[in-house]
Amino acid sequence: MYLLFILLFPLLIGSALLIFKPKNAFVLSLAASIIELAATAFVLQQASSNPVSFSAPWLASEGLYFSLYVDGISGVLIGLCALLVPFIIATTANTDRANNSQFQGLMLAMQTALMGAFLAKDAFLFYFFFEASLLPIYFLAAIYGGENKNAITFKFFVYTLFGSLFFLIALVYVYLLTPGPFHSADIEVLYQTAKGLSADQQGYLFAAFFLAFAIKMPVFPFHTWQPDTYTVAPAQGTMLLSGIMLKMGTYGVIRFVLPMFPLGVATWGLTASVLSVIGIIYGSIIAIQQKDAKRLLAYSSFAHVGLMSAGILSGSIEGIQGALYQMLSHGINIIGLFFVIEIIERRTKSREIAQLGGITQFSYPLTVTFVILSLGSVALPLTNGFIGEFLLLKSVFDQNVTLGIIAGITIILGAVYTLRLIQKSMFGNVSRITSDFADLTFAEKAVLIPLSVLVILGGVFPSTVLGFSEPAVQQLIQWFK
Amino acid sequence: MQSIPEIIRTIPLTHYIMLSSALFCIGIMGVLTRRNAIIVFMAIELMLNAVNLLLAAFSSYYSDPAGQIFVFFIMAVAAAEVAVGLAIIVMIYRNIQSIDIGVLNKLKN
Amino acid sequence: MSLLFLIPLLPLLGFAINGLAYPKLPKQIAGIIGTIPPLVAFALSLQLFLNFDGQAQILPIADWIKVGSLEIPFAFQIDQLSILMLLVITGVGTLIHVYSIGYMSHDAGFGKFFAFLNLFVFFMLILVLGANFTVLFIGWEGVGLCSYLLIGFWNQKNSYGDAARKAFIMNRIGDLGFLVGIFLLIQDFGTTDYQTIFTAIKSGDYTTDLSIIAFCLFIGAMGKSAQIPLFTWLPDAMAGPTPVSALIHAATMVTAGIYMVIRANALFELSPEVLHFVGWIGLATALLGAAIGLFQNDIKKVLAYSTVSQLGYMFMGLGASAYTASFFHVMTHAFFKALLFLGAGSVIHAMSDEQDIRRMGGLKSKMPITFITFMLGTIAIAGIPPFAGFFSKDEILASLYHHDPVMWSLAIVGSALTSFYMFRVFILTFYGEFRGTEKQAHHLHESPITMTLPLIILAVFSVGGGLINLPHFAGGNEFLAHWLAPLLPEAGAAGEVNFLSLEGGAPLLAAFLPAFLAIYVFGMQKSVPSEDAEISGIQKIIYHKFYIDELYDMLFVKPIAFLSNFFFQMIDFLVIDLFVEGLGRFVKYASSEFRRAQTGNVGIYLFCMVAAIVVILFVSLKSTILP
Amino acid sequence: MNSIIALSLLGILNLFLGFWLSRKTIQAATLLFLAGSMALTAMDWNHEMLWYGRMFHTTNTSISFSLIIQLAAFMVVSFSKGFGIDEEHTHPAEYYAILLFSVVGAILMVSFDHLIMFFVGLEILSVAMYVLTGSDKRNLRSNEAALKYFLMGSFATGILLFGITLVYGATRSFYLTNIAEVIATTPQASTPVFLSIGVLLIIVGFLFKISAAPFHFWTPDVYEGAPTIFTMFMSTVVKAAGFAALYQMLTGPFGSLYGTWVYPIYYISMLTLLVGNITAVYQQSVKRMLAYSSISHAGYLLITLSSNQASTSSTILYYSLSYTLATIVAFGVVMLVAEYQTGRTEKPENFSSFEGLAKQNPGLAFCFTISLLSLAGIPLTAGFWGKFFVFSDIFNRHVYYPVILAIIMSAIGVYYYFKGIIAIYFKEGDIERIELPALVKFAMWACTLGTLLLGVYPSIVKNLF
Repeated sequence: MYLLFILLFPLLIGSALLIFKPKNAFVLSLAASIIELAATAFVLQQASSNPVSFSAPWLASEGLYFSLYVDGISGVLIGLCALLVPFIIATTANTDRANNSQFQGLMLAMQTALMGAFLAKDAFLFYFFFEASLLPIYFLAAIYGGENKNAITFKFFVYTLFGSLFFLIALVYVYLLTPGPFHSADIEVLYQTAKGLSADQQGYLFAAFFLAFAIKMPVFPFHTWQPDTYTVAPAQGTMLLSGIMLKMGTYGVIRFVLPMFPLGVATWGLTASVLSVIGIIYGSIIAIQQKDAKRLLAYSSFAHVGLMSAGILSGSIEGIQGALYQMLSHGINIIGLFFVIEIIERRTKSREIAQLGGITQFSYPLTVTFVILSLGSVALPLTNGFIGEFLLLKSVFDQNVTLGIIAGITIILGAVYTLRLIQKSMFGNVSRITSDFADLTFAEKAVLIPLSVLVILGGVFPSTVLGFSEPAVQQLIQWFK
Repeated sequence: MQSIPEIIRTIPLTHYIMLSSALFCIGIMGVLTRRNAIIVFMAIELMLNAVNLLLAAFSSYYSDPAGQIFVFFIMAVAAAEVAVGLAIIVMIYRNIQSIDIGVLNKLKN
Repeated sequence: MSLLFLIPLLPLLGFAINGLAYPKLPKQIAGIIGTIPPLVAFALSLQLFLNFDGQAQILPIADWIKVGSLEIPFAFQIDQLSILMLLVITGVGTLIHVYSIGYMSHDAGFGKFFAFLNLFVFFMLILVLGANFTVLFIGWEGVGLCSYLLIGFWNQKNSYGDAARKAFIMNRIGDLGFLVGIFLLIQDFGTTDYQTIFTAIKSGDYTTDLSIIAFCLFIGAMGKSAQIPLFTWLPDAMAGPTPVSALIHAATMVTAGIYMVIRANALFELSPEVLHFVGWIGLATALLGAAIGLFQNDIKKVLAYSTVSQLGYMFMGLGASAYTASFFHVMTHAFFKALLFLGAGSVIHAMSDEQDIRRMGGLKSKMPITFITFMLGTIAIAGIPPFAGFFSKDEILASLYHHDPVMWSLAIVGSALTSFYMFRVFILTFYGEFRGTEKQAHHLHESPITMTLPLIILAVFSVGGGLINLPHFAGGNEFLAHWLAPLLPEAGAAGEVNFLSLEGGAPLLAAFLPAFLAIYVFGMQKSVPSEDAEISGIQKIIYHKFYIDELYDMLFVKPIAFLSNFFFQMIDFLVIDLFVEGLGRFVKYASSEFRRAQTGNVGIYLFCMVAAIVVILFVSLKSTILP
Repeated sequence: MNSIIALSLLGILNLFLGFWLSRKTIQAATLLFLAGSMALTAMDWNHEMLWYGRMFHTTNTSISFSLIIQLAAFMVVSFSKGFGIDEEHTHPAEYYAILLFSVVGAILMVSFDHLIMFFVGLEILSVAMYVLTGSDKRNLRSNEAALKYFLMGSFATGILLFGITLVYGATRSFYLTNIAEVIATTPQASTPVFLSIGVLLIIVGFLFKISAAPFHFWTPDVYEGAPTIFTMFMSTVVKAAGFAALYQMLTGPFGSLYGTWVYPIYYISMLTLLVGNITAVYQQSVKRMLAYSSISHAGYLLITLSSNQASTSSTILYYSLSYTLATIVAFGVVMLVAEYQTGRTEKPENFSSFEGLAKQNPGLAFCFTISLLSLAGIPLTAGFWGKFFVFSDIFNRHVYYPVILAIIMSAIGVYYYFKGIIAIYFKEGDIERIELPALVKFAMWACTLGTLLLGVYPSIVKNLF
């Protein structure tokens, strides 16, 4: 029942905002998201002892059930989603979007879609939300986006939809193999059924599933929608995309691909991880020379997610645990970083790295938080990024030494582009447009400082999260080991 | 088979089928070749008549009235079609003083 | 013992307070808050040292990473090695904090500076206290971060920022090697705890080739301790304030590599070829550093290169598995190099930020304390007995003599160079007549007590540091050797040194002759190094550090930049995206072709229908109609 | 089944009412009649029985089809404003009457058990459609559409009839049940060749009605030329009826000839998907785009038809319902916007004339968006489940190529449907507020909410069968 609440509550408020268009949309949505966070925390606290679940007939004639559940794995992600959305909403404070009820409503609707995808126990329910989440984000990006938004956001929509359609048919295929007369799309049943498939069947299915998730994450070479979309979308849209939405891809791989198609992974897994690793290096190298700060972050996110998917595909417990932890960390870090860029853009009307400089002389807090978040994203020990990358790199390394070392280059290249960004924006000489840079407002501090604190806490006390997800991951691994 | 009249029985069923098929094809050819709406329409009527003939033949061979009843239905419906069709053609003639179907290609991609 | 956790915690607190209250806190308070923690930490370490019972102890603080079978706890290890490091770090650290109060007094970022210094001390302590390689790695990267922050401390200047990034990235390159080493360790031993691993190694139950692990770890050491090829960051690191150069880039951080190798000596002992490699890398670095140092005119640059070469010596010692000797040198070097840097700092302070020795001269009268202390430091580093440097360096040389004569002889050359350029700097700075501007001239003054006091203390240590491990022939009892013995393999300690033999004599000559030469050339002849423009020939190449930076720029920086643009503009847009867009375009094109069928002519429509009917009938009936 | 009698009488009544009552009242009356007949139809629910000398056969399937048809008619009537260019010269009562009659035809088509009745129903529907298509007398496009539709329609009828005749010749009966058992009992060898010819010809006739490629050519032209309100009617009622009848034919009497008819249907379905979707991409006129979209949807339905599963009937039902709801809204919005834009722009039905609709008419824009999303088959809308059922049906036959094609095609579909969404939301335009009559508003929101409801909770309909 709680699950139903945390699933539908944001949508409820969101649609209320969309319909009645109240004046003080900001307060309402922020309050809603915080209530959501509290409720989620409560659910997680329950789930820490044993999985919480909810089930109701949905399309019983087809064996589809509206079944949700929270175990260690989905728990981490709903936690992430519930944790980030309040921050993302808070970033709109004192902007013209703050009381734009349409904007806020869409964001809350988006939260429901994301929550749904992570909560779903029925594969079609997952698909349902997986797709549905495209709509709010599409409208967010296409209404409030930057120049040339129509073409770019549209490409994003069609591209991701196209990928997920293959996921759909592959899913239908497995679903129809489940014991009749009413088939079932319950994840465990699917695991059971898919195990029985022959190697090359699993190969095809793996390809179809992975394609969808690879486009979502994105993995090289399916990424070309991503930098454009991240750049053109409004800051909050970008945060939703990079902070939470791309995790649906990685989550999908953990939840479906690994346990369903062990043989498929055995045959194609290495290819996929090679692609992912190529993505790491490729993205990092491109990021080094980027002129637009937002685009730079987009490519860095592309690189990070590549490491996640490579780690997951290694199928080891370190890989999956590391990926889960990295999803959390990456979400926190990336929205913080995007917000920093957004703040700079608000004040200077520019994201051109070359035009910035010397900001630290005007805003010490901004510099500090920015540096901390960046350190998190370059995986310095005692920041949250390190835990994830350490485990991920280890898993990739254990799977294949060469891959592991190549993937490890990310810690060098990551430092290169991140430090460049810091240096050119925060340090150096004051430029024309930064010459009257205003210090952080309270609202901005209220977002950045907690995030920075989370970066450190995440690096010092990982065991809370890792311990929470450990049993579920162990169980998951039983499916394909 | 007693009930089938002598005169019909002298001609085997296949002949009827051949004949009406021929008629039907002539109708189709007419539809395809002619450009005058009226003629095309007549060709279509020819097709219908081919059908009628065949039905009549079958029904008398099988001594089953249903076929001939069907014929009446077809005639009635054809009459209705004629009414509507002619109306449409007249309407068009009023508007463009022509009933050449080749002229009518305002609607296209 | 229970107070142990305070040792790293206090600097962390200092960092937190100073960092959070940075712009507001007045300088005096900030200075005190910054200096107390290392001082107290030093006291605690001292107490630790005094009542240490010889038994290594592990103190688990908390669980850290715990996944599946992999467990990496936060744990500290107290043993002879870490205690000595604690003393050096907190001791020298305290002095440098005190010094900084004076040195940075005019700087706007005073509080921030102390915050960073404290943070550095914190990470350095973590590095030496850690009970497993992963915790060591925390400190390892943490000190890298601090050196980045402090090199780029005056962040308005872009060149400083570049130097800082260079340092961090080069360290990162080493760190990747180190990380790989850790992964290999985990693969083989399932843990990164020192004791588990070393006992396993000693008892010989391991599967992989240890030398690979050792090599990977050593790559990390190369980056951290500025060995060839990852040494170019250290000279640039002089962009940071002088105290930083003294603390981080001379006394402590750069010696982390040596610490790590000594810590893992069990591992290295079993991979002799790696040890060999270490030795030669050390030798090459020592010579290169010394050679470049010969012609540098920036007082800090000279010291930087001398640091590089001294580190080289330490690695040479390790290569000869003379761990005690190397560690001995680590300690003495900490003293005299810190002293020299601080002295240089004091000079620079007086010269109002002039660093070029060609603009100095005749300072000995103006700033006597600095002069004397600097002189002592110079003598110490030159390896002139009975100063600290002599004993430590001599031990290394002695062990090299037994290990590999070729190395030994080259090392002698190196130490000769060292002694030459150190005296060159010393003479040019303090003797002769003043070569600076008028303005500098009457601004000249001795530094405040906060700066001179540390100089004096360090000077004392530079002189008497040799006592720590005084060899028997000098009436000592080799305290250090005995102290460290439990951790180290039974190494053939250098026997009695006969000063009349080649082994004993050559080092002395190498120390004295160049010194006299330098005094003659720069003291008597009063010759002054020529301006940059006039430098030519081989000297020019050396002066420009053998153009190694330019080489790296050409080999790595430029290609990557090119690759970046190439990927971005070519691959992304012209290859991948074009394909994606191409699909869309193709559909549009197909559509514009398809729609032609819709001519609007009924006749054609009907014809298509009929044709279709014929096809359908034919296809589906050909089996029945045609036999 | 009494509803056919009721509707016929009411239609005639409608004609007389036209002498006295105003359009609005007649409209209200018509809606009332339709509601009543729906009630009558619903009364037979779960009473499977034969009517009027075994000529009709009502099953739950047929009933729900006729309900869908009447629902569509109901919505169309409530969308109807003036007919043709001007109110006073046109006689609304006639149009409403014709609508009612054609509904009768459609109902005959979905519940016949005797080929004569089928033929009669088909012709009632078609002839009525010819009239309505040409109802905008002074508009050349309407005329042309009417003539094209009429010529090709009656041509198709001829072919259909020939097919029926041949089948009759082979089986000696017009009763589906008898035909079925004759075909089932006689061995393959002794069945005359012309039986399968007949079957194929009948199918061709149907394929024409449901505008499957290559018999689709009339569709875009007629849809575009006809007054939008009747296009709406055609694309919903005629399609639903056509599919219901085709399904009844193929699975009933010709069930045992599966091998004969499956391949044509199978290939034609793919061809239809291809032609419909690809050609739609090019279209500039929304109305024409919707015409092609209706072609492509025929393709999806044919796929499931060719799979011939137990669940096929319910799939077709669900699909027709979702398609009907969405299409009605889409055409309705097109109608309203075009009406508003006539005189303002020279091409009132083009995408360009929809630009900026959302600014002043959020409601309209929302409904339009939902309907387009449903047509595109995006989750949250009924269309998604329609596609889902189609896929699972065909998968059950372990046939994959059409699915792959369908997937790619529905991605393309997203492309052209979103042209509309982009136009109304993200393009600059100046459309003031469009005032909607209460009935229109009601119909529009009813359909939209229906679409959403079916999209979120499909079982309410799917579980009926």
